[in-house]
Amino acid sequence: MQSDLKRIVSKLHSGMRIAVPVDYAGVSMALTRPMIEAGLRDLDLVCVPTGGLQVDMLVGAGCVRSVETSAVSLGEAGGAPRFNAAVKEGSIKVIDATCPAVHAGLIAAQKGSPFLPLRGLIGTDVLANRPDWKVIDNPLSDQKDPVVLIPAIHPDVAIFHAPMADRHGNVWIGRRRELAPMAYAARETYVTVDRIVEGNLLADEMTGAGVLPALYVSAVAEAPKGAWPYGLWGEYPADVDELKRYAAAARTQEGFDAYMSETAQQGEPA
Amino acid sequence: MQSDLKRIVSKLHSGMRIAVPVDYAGVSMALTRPMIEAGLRDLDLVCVPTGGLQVDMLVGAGCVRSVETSAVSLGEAGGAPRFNAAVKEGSIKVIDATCPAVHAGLIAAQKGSPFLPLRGLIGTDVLANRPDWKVIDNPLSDQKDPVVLIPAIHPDVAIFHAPMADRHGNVWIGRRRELAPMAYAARETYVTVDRIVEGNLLADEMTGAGVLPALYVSAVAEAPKGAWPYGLWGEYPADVDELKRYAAAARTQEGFDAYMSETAQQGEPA
Amino acid sequence: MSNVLPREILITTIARLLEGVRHVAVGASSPMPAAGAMLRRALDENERTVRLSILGSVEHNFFTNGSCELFDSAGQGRIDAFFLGGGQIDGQANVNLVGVGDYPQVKVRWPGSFGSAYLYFVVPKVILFREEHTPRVMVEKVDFVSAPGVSDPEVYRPGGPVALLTGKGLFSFDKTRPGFTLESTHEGESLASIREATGFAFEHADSVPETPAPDAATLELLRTRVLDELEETYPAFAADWRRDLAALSVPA
Amino acid sequence: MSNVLPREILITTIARLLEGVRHVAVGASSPMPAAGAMLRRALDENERTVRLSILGSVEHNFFTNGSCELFDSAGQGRIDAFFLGGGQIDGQANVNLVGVGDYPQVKVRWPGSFGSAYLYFVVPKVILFREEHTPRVMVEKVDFVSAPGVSDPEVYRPGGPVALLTGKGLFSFDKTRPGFTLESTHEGESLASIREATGFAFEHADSVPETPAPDAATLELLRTRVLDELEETYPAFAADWRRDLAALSVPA
Repeated sequence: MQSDLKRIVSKLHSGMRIAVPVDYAGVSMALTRPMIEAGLRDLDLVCVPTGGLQVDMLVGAGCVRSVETSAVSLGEAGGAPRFNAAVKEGSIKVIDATCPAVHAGLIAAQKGSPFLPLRGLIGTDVLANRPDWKVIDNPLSDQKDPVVLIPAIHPDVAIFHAPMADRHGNVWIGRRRELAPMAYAARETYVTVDRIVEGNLLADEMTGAGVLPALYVSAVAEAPKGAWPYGLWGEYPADVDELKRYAAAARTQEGFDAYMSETAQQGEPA
Repeated sequence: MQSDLKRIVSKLHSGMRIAVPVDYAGVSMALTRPMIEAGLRDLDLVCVPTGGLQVDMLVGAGCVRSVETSAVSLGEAGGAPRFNAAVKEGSIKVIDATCPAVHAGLIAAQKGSPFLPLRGLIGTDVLANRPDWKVIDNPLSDQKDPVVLIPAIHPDVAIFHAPMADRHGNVWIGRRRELAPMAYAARETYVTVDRIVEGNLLADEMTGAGVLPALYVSAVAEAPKGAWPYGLWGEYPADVDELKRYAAAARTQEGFDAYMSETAQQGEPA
Repeated sequence: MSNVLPREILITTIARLLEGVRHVAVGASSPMPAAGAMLRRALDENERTVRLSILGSVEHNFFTNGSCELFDSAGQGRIDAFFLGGGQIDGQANVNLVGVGDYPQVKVRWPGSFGSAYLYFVVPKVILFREEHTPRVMVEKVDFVSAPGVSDPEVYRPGGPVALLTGKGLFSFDKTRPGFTLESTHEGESLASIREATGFAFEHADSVPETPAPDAATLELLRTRVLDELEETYPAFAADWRRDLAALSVPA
Repeated sequence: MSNVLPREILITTIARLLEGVRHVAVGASSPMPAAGAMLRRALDENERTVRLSILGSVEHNFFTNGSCELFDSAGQGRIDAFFLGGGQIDGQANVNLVGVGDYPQVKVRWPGSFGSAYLYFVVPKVILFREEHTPRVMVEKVDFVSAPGVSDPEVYRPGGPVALLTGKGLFSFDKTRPGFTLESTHEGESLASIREATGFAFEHADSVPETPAPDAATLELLRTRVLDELEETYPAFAADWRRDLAALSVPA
């Protein structure tokens, strides 16, 4: 199991652009520490569409070059301390987005299209700070009708956690459909799951309806409760106390370092 | 049950733009004859992305003004006789598309975007005959890079058949996800189902994963085996003999009229 | 002393602002907007279906297409009302969710713009809701525009702000001017106290009324059905409310 | 007389054309392309995974996002090979799936272009496959271009035609010229017979070889494993094939 996680991490390299999901959609916390231990550097993270603990830890551990995101926070546990500090220091580049723009970029990649148009945005400082986004006049309108084009987002890798997968590599993502465009858009997709099940999840219409097919999945590793301290929809709730404990500790870099080394041997919770 | 179908048909009007699914995705054959009996005229059909028996019957019965589609056929049973005859006579307008363009138009509407760009198409006579599609030079590219813009498709109504719905109006569409963009894009969506189930399909992660939520569903009517003679995924196969019987009869308008009146009293099959 | 809690006046005001809506979406940690929407639903029960989508809630989640579905359905015109907060809100209803100081190396960094840069444009009734009403929140001009209050006429914008509700009062927004008008002050506040707490100029009538409290029937609905419904998703908030209600009933 | 059936030579040829692919998509009623892909998968078993998606099949369907997923995954570069037929195919590899005569009121109407106007551009190896090889199919110029054989250099086109396989022979396609080259003639055919059946000009070597039959090991694989696999999705085609095999084994 740990070796499966290490095998996945061995496929990751410094400088990669990595897409990770929103806190409630299935964050592969199980891969976070192995990524840090592997000494990855200069990662460009794409939060789909917002980030949390995983992003904050990777930033705190010095793995991150840039974060494209619509927000980073620890939710109920407050702001993301290492992320916020790094932004203020200018030690990472933050590329502010808005949620539907992240989705639009991934769906453009899903469709093999160069961009997707998105309403809104005009007049915002979000747009003003995105030289990669472009305002054009809607070519299908007779009237002046400015609209923003969001270029396709092609991550090198997508990483997430899900309840289950089968041995064929089919992953059950249920109604968390945003995980599918992440995988469609990425070159490689690595998934941790609470459990590996027998049989073929595609063989049945009911389970098949919630499956990301193996076609898009590079590797799966079993990691029970691998979203902890985040929760996993339909499986277990977030461990808010642990999130708060992290939030308090990580207010300083020293506190963060201490938290990370104290919890290093801890592994998954009982 | 028949009254539920009639209630749905009473919401449809001549001149409406109606989206219908591909033959294997869940065609509401149960609504076809009530639509014909209601005397609807000048319908603009949008096939998602191709059409078959339902389209051919509506054309044969004189209900249709135009068909936007990537293809119309009866599959194994051959060409679509009334559609083909109407195209040759010029009595309907055929708006030829290509499958991903129909999807692109619906997804643009799903996203509230004015258009979606689509690769391919350049140099085809499909494009040459679509004044509503527009080639632009990709504004995000430094080089000349022509790309086609497909405008959003906003049907007045989407109609399809699914295995089940609950009493809240949630419809289980399983992995036939194209039914969701049809409903997202349409102003109203009417669904027939093989069965109404107790409980709430959204309450469980497993069933919820395959649900089109009631938010997008205007009305549901129970119509057991309502896709017949088409099949329904996971439920029953297509009745190819019946499709062939129709195909043979409908070679002429007289044969079509005879088939329709012979089978009028038949209702659903045993 | 009133026998109505300040939060009950806020919730009732929210419900009033939601009059006529069919589908309200509420952020994950927004108990008062959720309570306002639940009250609206209860009040309208026999007239229309009011849907309430609470992001991140299992019970109140009508979505099955991942986190993009909220934005898609807003783009389709299926969401009538939404709430926005903001670290800073200015007199033109610009909202800042990003930070204080010079972007990108801001002095104070907040989480980020979330979906505001889109939803503010497409949801017909956006209600600005922020309890803290101080000059550092209600500013003359935001440091970063996550979402602008108004747009040029050629910009596609079926949506936008209709009101600003704070812990001190209720403003309406006039996009033609553009600017806020103080509609009412909450119990204990005055035009003067609000002017002092507000960094932007606003209009007002010569005499500004007090924000109305709920009538008895509404208050009853609020303290029974709405409070019970709210408890499922926001147990901590509901417990606080119950505690405050218990304190109210102790004779003064 | 050969002890190899004509369809077995076609299937073997398809498998050869699919060398090196990882994911082949096949239309719903395309038993021979499916068999060719199954043979390729069997031949490559120890070297690589060859995926076969058969549209409309439950057993061979890796898709869960509706009918747009084929096009999406092709656009992502995840589909290496696809087959196209055509009511008309011309010497520039243009394909017509719409009809004969002046569009739109054609004399003969076929179903329509399906996804060809997109897939022909983005799938790296498109194999044109049409058993009927007559002047009415293999035309000088198609009446309607559902999908063009070649595109101007500025057009995004990672994909396109690589070969044309018919009941009479195999052509390769050179997009720089552009045009077809006759690579081999099937048993019983000749350059002359093919020229007579073909409405467009094509290149050829001085001496055109015969399309090779499968070797014994391949033939064995074809008649056991591939035939068994095929039976699930194409029972009628498999039954025909078995009947013809039984007839073959009757001594002449």
